[in-house]
Amino acid sequence: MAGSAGTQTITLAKGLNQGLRAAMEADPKVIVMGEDVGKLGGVFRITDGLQKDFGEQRVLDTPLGESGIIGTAVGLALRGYRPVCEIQFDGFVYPAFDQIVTQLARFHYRSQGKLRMPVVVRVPHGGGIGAVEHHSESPESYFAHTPGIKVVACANAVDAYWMIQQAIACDDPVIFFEPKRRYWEKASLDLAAAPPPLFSSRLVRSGTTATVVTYGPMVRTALDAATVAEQDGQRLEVIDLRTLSPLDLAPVFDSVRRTGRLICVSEAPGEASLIGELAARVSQECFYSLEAPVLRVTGFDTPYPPAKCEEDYLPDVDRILDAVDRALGY
Amino acid sequence: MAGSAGTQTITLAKGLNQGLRAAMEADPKVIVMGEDVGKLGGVFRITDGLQKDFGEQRVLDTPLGESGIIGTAVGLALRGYRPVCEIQFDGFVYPAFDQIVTQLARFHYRSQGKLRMPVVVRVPHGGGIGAVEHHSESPESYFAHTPGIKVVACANAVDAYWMIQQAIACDDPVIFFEPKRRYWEKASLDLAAAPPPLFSSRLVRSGTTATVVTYGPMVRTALDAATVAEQDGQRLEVIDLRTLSPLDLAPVFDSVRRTGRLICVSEAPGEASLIGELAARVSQECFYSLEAPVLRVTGFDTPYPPAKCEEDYLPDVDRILDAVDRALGY
Amino acid sequence: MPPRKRAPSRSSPGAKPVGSPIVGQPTVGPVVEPLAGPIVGTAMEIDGPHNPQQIIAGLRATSEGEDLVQLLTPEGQRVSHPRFDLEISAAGIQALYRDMVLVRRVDREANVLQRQGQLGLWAPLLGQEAAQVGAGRAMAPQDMAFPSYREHGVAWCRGVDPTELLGIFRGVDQGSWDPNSTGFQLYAVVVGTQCLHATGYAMGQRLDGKIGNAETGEATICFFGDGATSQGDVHEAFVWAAVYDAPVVFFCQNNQWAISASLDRQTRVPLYRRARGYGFPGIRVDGNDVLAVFAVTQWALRECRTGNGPVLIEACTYRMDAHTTSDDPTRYRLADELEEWKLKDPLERVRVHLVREGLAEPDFFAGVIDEADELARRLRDYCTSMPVPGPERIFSNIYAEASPSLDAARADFLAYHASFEDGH
Amino acid sequence: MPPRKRAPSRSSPGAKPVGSPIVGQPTVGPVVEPLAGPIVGTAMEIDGPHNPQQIIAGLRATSEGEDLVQLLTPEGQRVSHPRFDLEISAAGIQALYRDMVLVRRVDREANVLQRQGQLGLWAPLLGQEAAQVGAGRAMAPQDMAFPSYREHGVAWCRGVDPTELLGIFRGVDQGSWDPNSTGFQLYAVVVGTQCLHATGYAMGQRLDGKIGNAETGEATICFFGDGATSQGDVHEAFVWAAVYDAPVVFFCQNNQWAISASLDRQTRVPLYRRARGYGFPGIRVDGNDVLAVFAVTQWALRECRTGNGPVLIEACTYRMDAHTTSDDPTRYRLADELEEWKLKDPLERVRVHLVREGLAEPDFFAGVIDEADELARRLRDYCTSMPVPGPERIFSNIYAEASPSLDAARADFLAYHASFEDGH
Ligand SMILES: Cc1ncc(C[n+]2csc(CCOP(=O)(O)OP(=O)(O)O)c2C)c(N)n1
Ligand SMILES: Cc1ncc(C[n+]2csc(CCOP(=O)(O)OP(=O)(O)O)c2C)c(N)n1
Ligand SMILES: [Mg+2]
Ligand SMILES: [Mg+2]
Repeated sequence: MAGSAGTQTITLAKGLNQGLRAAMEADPKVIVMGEDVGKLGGVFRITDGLQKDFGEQRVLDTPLGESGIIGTAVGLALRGYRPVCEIQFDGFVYPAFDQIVTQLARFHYRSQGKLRMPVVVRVPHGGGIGAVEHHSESPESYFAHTPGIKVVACANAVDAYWMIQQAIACDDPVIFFEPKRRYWEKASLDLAAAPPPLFSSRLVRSGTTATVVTYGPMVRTALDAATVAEQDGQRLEVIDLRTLSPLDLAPVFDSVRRTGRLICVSEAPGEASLIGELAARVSQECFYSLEAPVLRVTGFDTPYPPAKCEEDYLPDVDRILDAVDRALGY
Repeated sequence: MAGSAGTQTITLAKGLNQGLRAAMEADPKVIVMGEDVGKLGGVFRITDGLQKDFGEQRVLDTPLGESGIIGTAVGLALRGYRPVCEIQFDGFVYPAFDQIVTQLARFHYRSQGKLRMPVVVRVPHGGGIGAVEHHSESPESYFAHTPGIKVVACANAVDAYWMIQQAIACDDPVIFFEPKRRYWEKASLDLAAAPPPLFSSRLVRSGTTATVVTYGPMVRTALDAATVAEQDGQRLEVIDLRTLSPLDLAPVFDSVRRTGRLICVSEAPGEASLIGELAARVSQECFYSLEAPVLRVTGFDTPYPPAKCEEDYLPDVDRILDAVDRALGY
Repeated sequence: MPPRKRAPSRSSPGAKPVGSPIVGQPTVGPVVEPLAGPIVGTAMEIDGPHNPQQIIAGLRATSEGEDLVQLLTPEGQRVSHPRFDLEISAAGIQALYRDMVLVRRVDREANVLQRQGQLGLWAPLLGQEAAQVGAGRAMAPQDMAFPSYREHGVAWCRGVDPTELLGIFRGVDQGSWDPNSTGFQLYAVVVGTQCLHATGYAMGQRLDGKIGNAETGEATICFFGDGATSQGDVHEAFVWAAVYDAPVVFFCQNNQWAISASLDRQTRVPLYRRARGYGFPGIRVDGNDVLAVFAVTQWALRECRTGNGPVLIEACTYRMDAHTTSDDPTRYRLADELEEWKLKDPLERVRVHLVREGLAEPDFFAGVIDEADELARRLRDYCTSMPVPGPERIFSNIYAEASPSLDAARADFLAYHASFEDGH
Repeated sequence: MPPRKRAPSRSSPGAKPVGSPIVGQPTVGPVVEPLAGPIVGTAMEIDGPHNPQQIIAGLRATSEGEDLVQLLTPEGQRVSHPRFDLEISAAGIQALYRDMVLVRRVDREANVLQRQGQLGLWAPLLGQEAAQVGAGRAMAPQDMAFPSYREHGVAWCRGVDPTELLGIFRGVDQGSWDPNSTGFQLYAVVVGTQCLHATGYAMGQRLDGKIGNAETGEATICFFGDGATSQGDVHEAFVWAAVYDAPVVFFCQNNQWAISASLDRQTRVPLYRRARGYGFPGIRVDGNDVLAVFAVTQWALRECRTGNGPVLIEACTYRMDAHTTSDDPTRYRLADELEEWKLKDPLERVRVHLVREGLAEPDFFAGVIDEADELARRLRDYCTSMPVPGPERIFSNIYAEASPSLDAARADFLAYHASFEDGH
């Protein structure tokens, strides 16, 4: 489909791949770097074919070290490049934590705006793929708590295609979460339709009974829950956050003022999380509109369990509907 | 005062020092390690005199690397030791983030309880000391969001003395936050008085107008605010969380059910934070008791600013009282 | 600059006299001269290569060359080595051969189980049997091993039953064996982290006073890959181990690849050279030669037990299968390379040697195959009958001490679970 | 093992002929033979020391010994060096001396300002002037420097006005100079992080095609301390730089201490040896000898610009003052040590050389002192009159793009602030 206009059906993975390609074509300063991103095209094939077409100077297979990847990306950004770094799995972002939190996030502030950090850090996140330890994590709250970086999460192929390009065009560092269990889900991409701004939330299904807010891999689950709920006469409104930092909560407040009930959904452990922030903000802003407390459906406050337990660990349609019922019980 | 009973006035720093000494005397497996903890006694002198008295085998001056400190402490714990690691300043805990979050926090779960990690990570935290970049941070929310570790914060000399010993005696990994701007504040320690359990919150001042919950360096500020408020006829109840993970919220719920108003205070950026968790939990649990939304007084969602701005950045008595007034305005 | 001195040329190849047969752990002992040497380097330490062309040429030679300790050629010829010679009985060689055959069989069976959907993933060790068995058998009972995720062969040598390896890959646990009774820690998935754990553990061995005797002392051995050498944690482990004289053998299996990254993505020069920069010895051994690996590792562990650690060993070997069953190596490496390494197969050279030198009868080989078949059958039976953990596993064993909030969460969830008619 | 070969012995000391006087940047050029050598190492790479006793003995020699490049003895005698000889005019030496005097004066004045409460902190460079001025002056205008937090002398050489250094330590900013126009990046406080930034920047220089000519090409130089070498980031920088042939000079100022940690807390052997393990050259230079530092760094930068990077330089020097003004070195080191190093003072040896060889008149020295006095006065005046940032600074410049939520937070806070009668 590369480059041609019109509407096409693509997977989320392909959306990212095509989005990266478009960004690389548009700006020669965009370079892709990470473990196995070159010849292999990444373990999820998101960078498939890019090294072949753009060369080893623009698609760098790096040594095995996440701090090295982000730290050298910072240096390349200082030199005028726009690095797009791949962290192979969510659970391997932590060795780069220092470079992200104390360096990538700080250069613009430290330099009073003289130095820019247009770096994208791509992180496939979340569970549900039957993987071994450290391959199913949801570390987004760590980054949402960190000033100086921006955090987004795409949930479908169309957003994947546009959001990755918008993130690369952004002059600030962006941590870009990709819902790995949704990589192979398809959507119809219309290249002629202008995308919404990167840092905006979006209502993805209208309803009146209660509002469900989520992001990334759980958007599909929330939409499925809404479909099931409809059979019971409940009309759930679903909002895809898309941007985790800065948060764009106006659509959420609007919705809650109408529905009076909010369920926040995320795979990540709930304690001291982004989802807690949502609950706190809505509880404050919609104090007089809420007919029930904001309820949270999250991963448990435990390490991600062995794969055979993940079905129980991950929020699913039933747990969302259970929360809806509880909210309606108030 | 070492070892003698009776009541004595000591600084928070001395409380920690004496607590460490008592723990080392009680258990030969307790070892202290970190940068400059030996001859120098640490840049804050918390480990002063320990190497002299317990030897280089039990007080280890380490090479300069935080991942190395925590990673080798994990290995020492596997060997039966109880390492107490010092991170020199809050802003330097991030190079150790991977070892803390993916290793220290996981061994017990991974091994189904066969392996224990009785490791304490001491982190002087918070601002207000006029320091350069990376020396004034409040990273506690990152750890409170991490399953598998426990997180506590001491606020005064008496707690410092007891809590460090309790943390060392705990068979789980404990991130131990020390309010560095309060190191030189004094309190009266009665060795005969039994301390409360480590993982418990505590009401430190009773009141009726509103509840103020905080921890670590801000406890003093909250108490000061309560003193000032009293002149205006407002009686603030103040709770010192003490344990940040697990949270002990029963005393908070109790209090809010009585006062109907809650102000949560922390120096850390508010977004996706521990304080957001507090607000979310109380908003849910005390839904029918709250007469005003839970308000948060926190550091801003910005990097910690240059020292000359920190007075404006840090929550102070005025900002707490302003929030109280706003809460009363509902 | 004058060219650096080359080592004395290797003695001419030839079978060594075979000692008395042994049972179980082979009784062997490398002949090692005491090490001593100048401490301060040559005056001009800029003799390393620094022209990229030279370096690339150098790397090509990485797994060959005179600096590789070898005692058994790919053709099955015993050769001697001036420093690491080995006296080993026929039974000793047989035992090592048997280990390798069984370990390979475990590996191949698990690979099949994954293909059949019984495992979610498998990380094959095919081709690395000599490196793992040689190192594993060099360990004494009191030593401790810290593996990565591919050390199924070392696990075997430590007495971890192969069935216990399956839980991780089937997704029912994260390692079920007992690290303390086996002397074999749990697998480490975050690359490089285990090197710091091993170093800390070894520091503890020294603090415990278990150092000072080559036989009865304690040592630690840490396994990691060529890719891992780039991680900061591995460096910090080298720094800490050197500074605290930790009795730890850093055993790097250079299998030439880190997923799709060839060795030149991690280094310009052979990896064993890193050690000298930290002030401890680095040795390079033919990782497909079980005798050489055994001899070198035994020497290194003895050095550590004596108190002369740490030591770095680079075992040059080859990952003959995919990185894991999720990987497709045809995307990044040529079939030729595999063919070349097949000629250096770690099992075949021992088999040829045993046969050619008359050190084992056909019965022996048949017996080993029978054993392997039986082991494979047991593995398969166990795999398909492994109990699936219930949801309570999610909430269990997170902390050593009681955790009321997790207990409450578990109770809530179990009640929720039970509320479904079919039990969910 | 045969002992390693020692370098050809140093030529006999003696003053070099003085070239034509220059203005500004000294015109100099080290005499360097082309480097070439075998790629594969000696056969038995276990000749490193591994007996802790040997190692400790070795460490004692760390800042002396034959492997230290020196061109000017502590007594002010010019000596020649087979590889790094230097032709430099009297004016060239004078210029370097002037730099060092002025830099020291800046340092001492700032230290006093801290004592008087005008600065919150100061990180003194006392004793490290030669290392910093030698390296700073070796840079070409198009090169880029990545400092740690102590490189006030390098800043001086890059044209950063010393007043601009004060903001960080007074707490009004986090570095106010322009890294791009000066070729001198902001200070890095988190130890070791800057080495990866420097490597990435140098990778960019290569990607930009700025490599290939020793004079017109571009290079990067990265400053860090002996303590920093233990950090994982510094290792990863070495790995990346080697793998990508990055034109970066890693310039380690081994000032013997990392706060209270003496060098033996970081390493068993001299730090420059690390480089060989990554396949690039490591050189050790007398860091108190400005001529030697200049010659070696200029060579290294030229190598990088040509495309033969990276290079590691260990400059052996001494932190003569406290770690920072918050530190009390009497708690961890003996006064004797300082006295010993005073004899190797980097300024004094140049002064003696200039006087003894008749290369400078008394007028010159008087002029430099006047300049220093004037500079100190300017520094003090600036410091006490620095504007204090308002609260809006807290919310400014966090992102490059518009940030409505921070704008709102700023407006809220300013309104809150204004609500106080006295403006808070
Ligand atoms: C910190 C971290 N980053 C990335 C990964 C993903 N990963 C798993 S194995 C591997 C390659 C390891 O290569 P090597 O160290 O050579 O070991 P080998 O797999 O060849 O045995 C990578 C990149 C990981 N597990 N941990
Ligand atoms: C990651 C990190 N850990 C700890 C510190 C605290 N700290 C500041 S300087 C220093 C010692 C640095 O020593 P060295 O690298 O030798 O540089 P020097 O100060 O001697 O110039 C330490 C431990 C820090 N700044 N960053
Ligand atoms: Mg490998
Ligand atoms: Mg130093």
